[in-house]
Amino acid sequence: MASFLDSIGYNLWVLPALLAIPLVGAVIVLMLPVREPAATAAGVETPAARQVALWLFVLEFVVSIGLWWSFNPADTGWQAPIDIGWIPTWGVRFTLGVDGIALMMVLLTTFIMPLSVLGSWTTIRTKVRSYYALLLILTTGMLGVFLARDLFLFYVMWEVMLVPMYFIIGVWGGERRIYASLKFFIYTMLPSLLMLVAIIYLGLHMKGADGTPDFSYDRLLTGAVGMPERTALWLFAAFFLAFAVKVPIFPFHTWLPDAHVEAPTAGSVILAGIMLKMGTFGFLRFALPLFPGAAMNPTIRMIILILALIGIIYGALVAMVQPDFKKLVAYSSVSHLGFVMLGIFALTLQSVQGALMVMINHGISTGALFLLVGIMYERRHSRLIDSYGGIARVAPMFAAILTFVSLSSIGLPGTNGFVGEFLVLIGSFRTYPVLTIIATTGVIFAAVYLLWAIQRILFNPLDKAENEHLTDLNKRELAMLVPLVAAIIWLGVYPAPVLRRMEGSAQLLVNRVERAGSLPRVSEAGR
Amino acid sequence: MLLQTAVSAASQAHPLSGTIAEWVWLLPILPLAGFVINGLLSLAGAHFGPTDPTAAEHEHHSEGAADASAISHAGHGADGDDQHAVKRHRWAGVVSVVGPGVLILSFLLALGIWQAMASAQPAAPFIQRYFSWMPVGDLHIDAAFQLDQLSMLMILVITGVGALIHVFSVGYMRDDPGYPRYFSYLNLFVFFMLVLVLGANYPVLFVGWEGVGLCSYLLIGFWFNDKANADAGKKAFIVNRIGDFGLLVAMFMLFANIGVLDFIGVSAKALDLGAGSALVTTICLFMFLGCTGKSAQIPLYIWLPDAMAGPTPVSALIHAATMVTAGVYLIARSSFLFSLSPVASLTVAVVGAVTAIFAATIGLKQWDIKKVLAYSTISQLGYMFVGVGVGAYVSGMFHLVTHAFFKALLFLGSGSVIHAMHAAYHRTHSNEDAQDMRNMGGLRRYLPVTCVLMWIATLAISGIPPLSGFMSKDEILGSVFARAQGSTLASATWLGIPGSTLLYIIYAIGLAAAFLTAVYMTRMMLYTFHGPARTGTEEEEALHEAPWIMTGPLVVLGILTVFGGWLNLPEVITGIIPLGPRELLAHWLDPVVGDATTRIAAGAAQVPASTEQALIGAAVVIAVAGIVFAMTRLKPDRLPRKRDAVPEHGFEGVVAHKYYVDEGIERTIVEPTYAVSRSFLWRVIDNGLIDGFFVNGSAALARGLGWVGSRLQTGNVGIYAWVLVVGVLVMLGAFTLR
Amino acid sequence: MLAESLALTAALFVIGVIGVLIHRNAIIIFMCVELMLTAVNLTFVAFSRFYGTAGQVFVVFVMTVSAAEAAVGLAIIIAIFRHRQTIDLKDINLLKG
Amino acid sequence: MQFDLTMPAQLTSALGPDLLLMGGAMVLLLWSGWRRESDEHQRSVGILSMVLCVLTMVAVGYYAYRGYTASDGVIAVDNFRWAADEIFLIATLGTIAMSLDYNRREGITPGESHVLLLFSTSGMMILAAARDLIIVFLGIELMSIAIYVLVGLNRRRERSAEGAIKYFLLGAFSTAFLLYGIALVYGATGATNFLVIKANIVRFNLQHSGLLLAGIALLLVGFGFKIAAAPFHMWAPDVYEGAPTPITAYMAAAVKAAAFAAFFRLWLEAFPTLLSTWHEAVWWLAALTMIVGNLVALAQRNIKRLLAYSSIAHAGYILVAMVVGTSLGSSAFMFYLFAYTMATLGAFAVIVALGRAGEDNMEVEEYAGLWSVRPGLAVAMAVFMLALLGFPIFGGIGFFAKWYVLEAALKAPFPQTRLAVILVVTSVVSAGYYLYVVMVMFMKPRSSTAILPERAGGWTRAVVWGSAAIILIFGLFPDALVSLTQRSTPAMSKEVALRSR
Repeated sequence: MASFLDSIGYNLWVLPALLAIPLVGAVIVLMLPVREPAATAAGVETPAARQVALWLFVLEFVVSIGLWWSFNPADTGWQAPIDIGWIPTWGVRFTLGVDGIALMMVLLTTFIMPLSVLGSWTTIRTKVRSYYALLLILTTGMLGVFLARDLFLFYVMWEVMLVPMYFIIGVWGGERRIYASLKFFIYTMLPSLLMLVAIIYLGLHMKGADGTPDFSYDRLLTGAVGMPERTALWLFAAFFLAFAVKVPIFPFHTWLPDAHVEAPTAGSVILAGIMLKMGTFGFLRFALPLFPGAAMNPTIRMIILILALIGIIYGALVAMVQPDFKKLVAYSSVSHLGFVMLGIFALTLQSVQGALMVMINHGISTGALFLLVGIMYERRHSRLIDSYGGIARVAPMFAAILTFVSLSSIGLPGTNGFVGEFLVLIGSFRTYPVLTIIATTGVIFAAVYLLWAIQRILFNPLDKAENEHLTDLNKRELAMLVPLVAAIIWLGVYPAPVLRRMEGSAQLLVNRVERAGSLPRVSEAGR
Repeated sequence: MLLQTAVSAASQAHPLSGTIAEWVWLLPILPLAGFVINGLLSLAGAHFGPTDPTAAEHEHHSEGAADASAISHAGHGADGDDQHAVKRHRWAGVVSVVGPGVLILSFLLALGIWQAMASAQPAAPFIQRYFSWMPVGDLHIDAAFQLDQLSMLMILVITGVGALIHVFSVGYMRDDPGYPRYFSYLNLFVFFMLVLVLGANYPVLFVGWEGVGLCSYLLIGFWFNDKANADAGKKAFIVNRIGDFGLLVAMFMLFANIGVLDFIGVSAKALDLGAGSALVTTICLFMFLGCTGKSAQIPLYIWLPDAMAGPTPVSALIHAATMVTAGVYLIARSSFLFSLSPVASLTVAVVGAVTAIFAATIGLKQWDIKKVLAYSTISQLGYMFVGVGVGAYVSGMFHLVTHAFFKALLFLGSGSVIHAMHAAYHRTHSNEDAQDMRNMGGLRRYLPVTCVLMWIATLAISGIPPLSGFMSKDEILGSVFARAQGSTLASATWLGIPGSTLLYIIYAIGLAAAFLTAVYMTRMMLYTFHGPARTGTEEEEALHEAPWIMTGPLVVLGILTVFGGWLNLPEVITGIIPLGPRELLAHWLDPVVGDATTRIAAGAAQVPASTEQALIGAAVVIAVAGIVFAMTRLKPDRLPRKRDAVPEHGFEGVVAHKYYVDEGIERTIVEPTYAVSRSFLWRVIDNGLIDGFFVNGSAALARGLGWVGSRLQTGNVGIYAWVLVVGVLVMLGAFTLR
Repeated sequence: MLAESLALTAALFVIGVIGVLIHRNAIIIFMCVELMLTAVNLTFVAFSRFYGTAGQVFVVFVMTVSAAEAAVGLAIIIAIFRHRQTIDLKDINLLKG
Repeated sequence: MQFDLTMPAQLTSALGPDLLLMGGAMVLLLWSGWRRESDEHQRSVGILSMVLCVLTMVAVGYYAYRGYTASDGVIAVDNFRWAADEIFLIATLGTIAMSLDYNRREGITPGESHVLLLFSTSGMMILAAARDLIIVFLGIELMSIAIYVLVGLNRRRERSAEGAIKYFLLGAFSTAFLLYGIALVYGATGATNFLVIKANIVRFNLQHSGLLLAGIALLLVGFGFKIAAAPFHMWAPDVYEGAPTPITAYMAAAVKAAAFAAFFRLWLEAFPTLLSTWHEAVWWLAALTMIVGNLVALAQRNIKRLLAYSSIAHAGYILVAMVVGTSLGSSAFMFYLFAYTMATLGAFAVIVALGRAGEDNMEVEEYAGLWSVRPGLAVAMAVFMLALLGFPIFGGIGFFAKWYVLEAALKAPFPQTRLAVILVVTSVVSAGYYLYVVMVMFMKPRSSTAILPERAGGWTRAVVWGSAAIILIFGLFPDALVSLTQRSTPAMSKEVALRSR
């Protein structure tokens, strides 16, 4: 496989191609001739748009999957790098590259996207072309964030994601979509702009001899370490806020339930599956390596860890009492991402690798949960848990998959969820044993809220007449869920290939942050 | 890396390599395949055509009988409805072959492997490494199986008893619409149970550990359309999760301190933790928390009685014979750790003893036949923990095995009773409780085989020689007494109490519990099979013995119950009566737990044979006394039927309500947690403070300020000019007055 | 001498400002603005005693421009009068908020 | 070539493009005065005016291309001037193009309206060139008097007249302050030429002269009024709302730009040595303007008023570039001006396109569901809103403009971090109303009674799509523009950067 990829020069074009395919695709989708909903069999406006979009996303996935083989785990540097000038007068370059961390995030993205198209298949009936075009553009933005090696480019991509999602929530969302979309936009924009100030500050700090700022990640990596502690602290704070909102870390999470609940199914899937990972990815890629001194400052580290811990338990407890299943899943994200934050800031190889696994797993499991909620909603137009009950009897396949996915979300061993949480916890225990023990109680709460919810949905008496004739999953729905189920099993049983690919980058990160983070603390070395 | 090569090198030189033991991986794969096939059949059957198209119309579900309905399904298993003319599942034939078939194959394979092992007599475990599961830096977790004498014993119990129960289920679940689903869960359970006992490291064990919990959850809630059943399943899972939390933390501590998690590695490095150190004690206690969850010990026993909501064969397999004994297995497996910590070991023994007597008292006042057996199981598990707690790992395991026999027999027997009762009530459309002993009575006339076999099991569990229960229970009590005489435990102190004193107390508790066991078991038998029939005359006609496919396994289990004791005949008995070779099991398990047992028993004086004989005599006397006590004091013929019964008062009422433990937990933990989460965390903190005050508050503030600003814009030029002049003055002031 | 003239012009200017602030009639306000411009012109003249002709040139420009301004201004005032039949600024407040 | 400004012929040459525009405008005025008023007439004058604008742009481009310079004198010959001129001319072109359609709809027939725009623009060009307070005054008045008339152009609308009188009275009032400020500066330094003023301040050590400082304060008031900086902004929303929409666009884009250009040059060329004196005042002016503009805009429901407050807010952002007083600030200023002008023009062109006779359909809510009926305009408007919001890619150049200003603020010898933070925080507030417009267009259903706006005229659409294209294309490849603006700084500002602490 690797030699075949070499022979087609895969590494030379793959990354720009990944960014370009969706953009070109968006144009294609927009140019499709409109067909009125009434004129189509499915009652969907311009049904060709969804087909084209699906195949484009499949193409995108096929193109990206080559990275799995072409990626060399032993090489901790950038792979498949691209470096083109963009705005030379500002010292901005269009530089891309993957490392082990980005690799998995990219594959997660390209994996989730076609499924989210399937998830929107029949629910999106109006403005279909625009919808899929926005999904495609969003993909470019998300991949751009993962691939960017230039802080300017990163920031641009970071913001680019916001607009399509704003429209997806606002136009195709639920009842309170307008409130939710605006909240989502402004909530994330404020800290992002503060991060922008920090990025400019950093770039100027690194300016070359001719005064041109330099936003190259690699240069900043070495250059940012030597900056005064106070400055680094402020810059870290700006980055922290931007990422913390995206993650979201308690108490910056309140946009999330609204956005998730109001978004159409695909929107929730992408939000939870991919966009939340932007925050934690940001910590791994930028906040920690650029400001190790600030991030590893014992007080700050402890504050963040405690926030993560609060997130784990608070998210679970609040999820437990939600009457709305989608909101429950949304709050469960707060809990899961708390594990990621714990893993990242505990900063051992195991915990960081675990955090990465949780990121992937959460994308898959929570993505699947949102798809399942979408399926429920499509049939009954209700997300309230109390509207259901006993439907396992009429929809056994749905029940089987929902149960299975919930179990993976709970972290049942043998599913992906366990691998991630186990690694996070076992790694974090090395540095923060007490906190880890408290965090471990999170696995109990996860079982409580999810099992209670699925009991009230799937089990108990089938006592609502509306539910007696619910139809089970159809072929399209199976087609979008089965890959997720397969991924859940695969990552749960044999995650080693994934872990191996990420290990180099994770190790590099840990070493870098530990080394650099220990520099300002020389005085404390005696203890 | 080093470790991996070492392991693979070891496995190559292992005496079992090249034998049938190489096929050990097939043991769990067979049931897994069964699970996949049955599961797909279950979904396929459901998807491509309802089993009973009229099901929805046929409901005449009685809301008032919510309690009874849990039971009313058990017999004919109508998936939540009291429906008639249930056709068998369209794939039932295939499932009946695949479901028990894979188990029988597994059992045969297990026998083959046992044969190989018995002849090879390996001193070291046989390890098969399949792939690297979670390799992260210095953390190496392999997907690997470890075959040694301990896991072999468990495999035989699991596949053997498991196969019998599968066969029994074919009859018991015959008409259930969820037939394939039932067998898929049951197969999956066996898969996970085998993973549990075969895992070569703690994480793989944990896979099985939580996996069996999952299956238990699924099977307890098998008739999920009843809220009580679904609740019970959920409760079991969550309570088990609390225990799993402990096991997880134990693993974290092991890895953080010695950097390995596989059994060989840990046992090699266990001494690095420091014998008797606080660290090793903490690890053991966390691990024991896991065991209390899985094996239903105080404080996490509360799920097991509720778990009786599942089909009765499930109770036999999972909640009596195999899964609940996993905690005992874990401690035996981790004997290299527990033997280092006398405090932890004593804790295990104390918790076991207290659980044994506590559950036995509750068992005295239960009316539901399965609940009696459930508390009996908890109580017997307590005995096993006493055994492994005092470092008598072999005795603990021995009791595990014999208990698997007689308790499975009891449960299946009760299944046979319920089956008959239910068929009877079904015929008369009665909503009476088919599991309540007050509705039974005199059943020996209709179920003679079941009655006899259950009496055998009752005598066994009560400790009547020479039945298996007598042998194993007596060994445990004997070991406690021996350890009290002198051992590392006896010389340790536990919460300020000298170890030997404590052990004598435990011994006394054990005897008392044995007495109670005899009482409540005899009570159960009397009320069920003897005295007048309280079923009702119409129903009596329908009462009949179960088909051979159900009685067959009962007979096999009966034989095992009688002769199970031969596995490990104590010297004190063989010394008197030459029944057969002595202490087979002890020799068998010696490579695994021998060192640990020796470590704990260090300094123990040989108990004189006369003392031992006296002890045995005392135990037998107590058992007989219990039976006699029950026989004389209980009056089956005066017992009112359930619907005529008056609730118990005073202490009896407290016991009948299981000391109100469930209610207490509900009030003090569950409800406050929900209340705080809902009204404080969600409403106040999330919606009120963070979202309301900070987020929307700041938005409202901005809008409010904007509104004020736009009000100032009155449209009157005069005002604009004034503002401008004020601006001028400020500006002038700023520039000139500095 | 300079100080006195500056004081005088400043006073004139302030009178103009106050006039603008307290009156509501558009014409009167405009006249007050003219008064301010005159004050400025005087200032220029006063300074140009010291610095030469530049100030006086300025005065010429200011006068020209204010004449043009007056022409436009009066036309605008007439236009508003046609609509409202008043030039009281208090009443001219359709545009606000 | 270097013009010697002491020689009248060369001074005339140095004013070449300005004179071309003025002369052409006069010819057009005469021509249009000779003809009967009619819509066709109005259109032909408009088209000729546009041709004249293009010619002037070419001339400006030629001057810039040749790299002419000049000796110190009353006017400057530098790239700053040329760049500013081009921005004014683009804005004028766009305004005239919109007016062609707007005037037809509103029944405004005099062709002189276009000519007045040209006069106003020539005033702006003079402002951009001015290096003498007298020229500044002349430029401002030339520009303003024409605007007073243009605001009241729609004689039939009462609001138009009201806007005109408010603008006129307050404008005259503020001019008096400006003029008094000029007088005081003249009195303190004895000069009206920027460079001489600067030299004299140093020579006579006037840093603490009360007269001079008072003069600067009053100048600040005068310019603050023209650029609509808080608290001198109160006229702006009323006048913007009252004025005919194309004129509003013109005021928001060109007038503001011209005032800024003169402001910038005066401050950087005449008072750089007083940076520490005026810095704080301008700082507060910038902060207050950003805060007031953005907050009050949140309360607006009329699209023109909303954009008026938005333009106030943008004046605040531009002031940030000014506060830092460096050449980077100057090029950021120019870049921002360009981006802002394009977005504003485009937004107002959409408003013109969607308007109905009698300045109707100006409530944001009336745009509800616009996406369903006029998807192109809705998308274009979204682009302009996001550009004004400063959003990358979708808002194209708007993001780079903000980036540039932030970079200038942070790169200053005295990094303006706090101001940068105020800028971004108020930007977030601005999302509240820009997205409100977007939300109404895209997310609210079209009311069943809503009247479908008629198809916009070709000229207006050209402005819409031209602005959108420029915003988006430069939004992807801003480098050419960046390097252009980097060269477009006032000649003296490099020195300023060095001196400012």
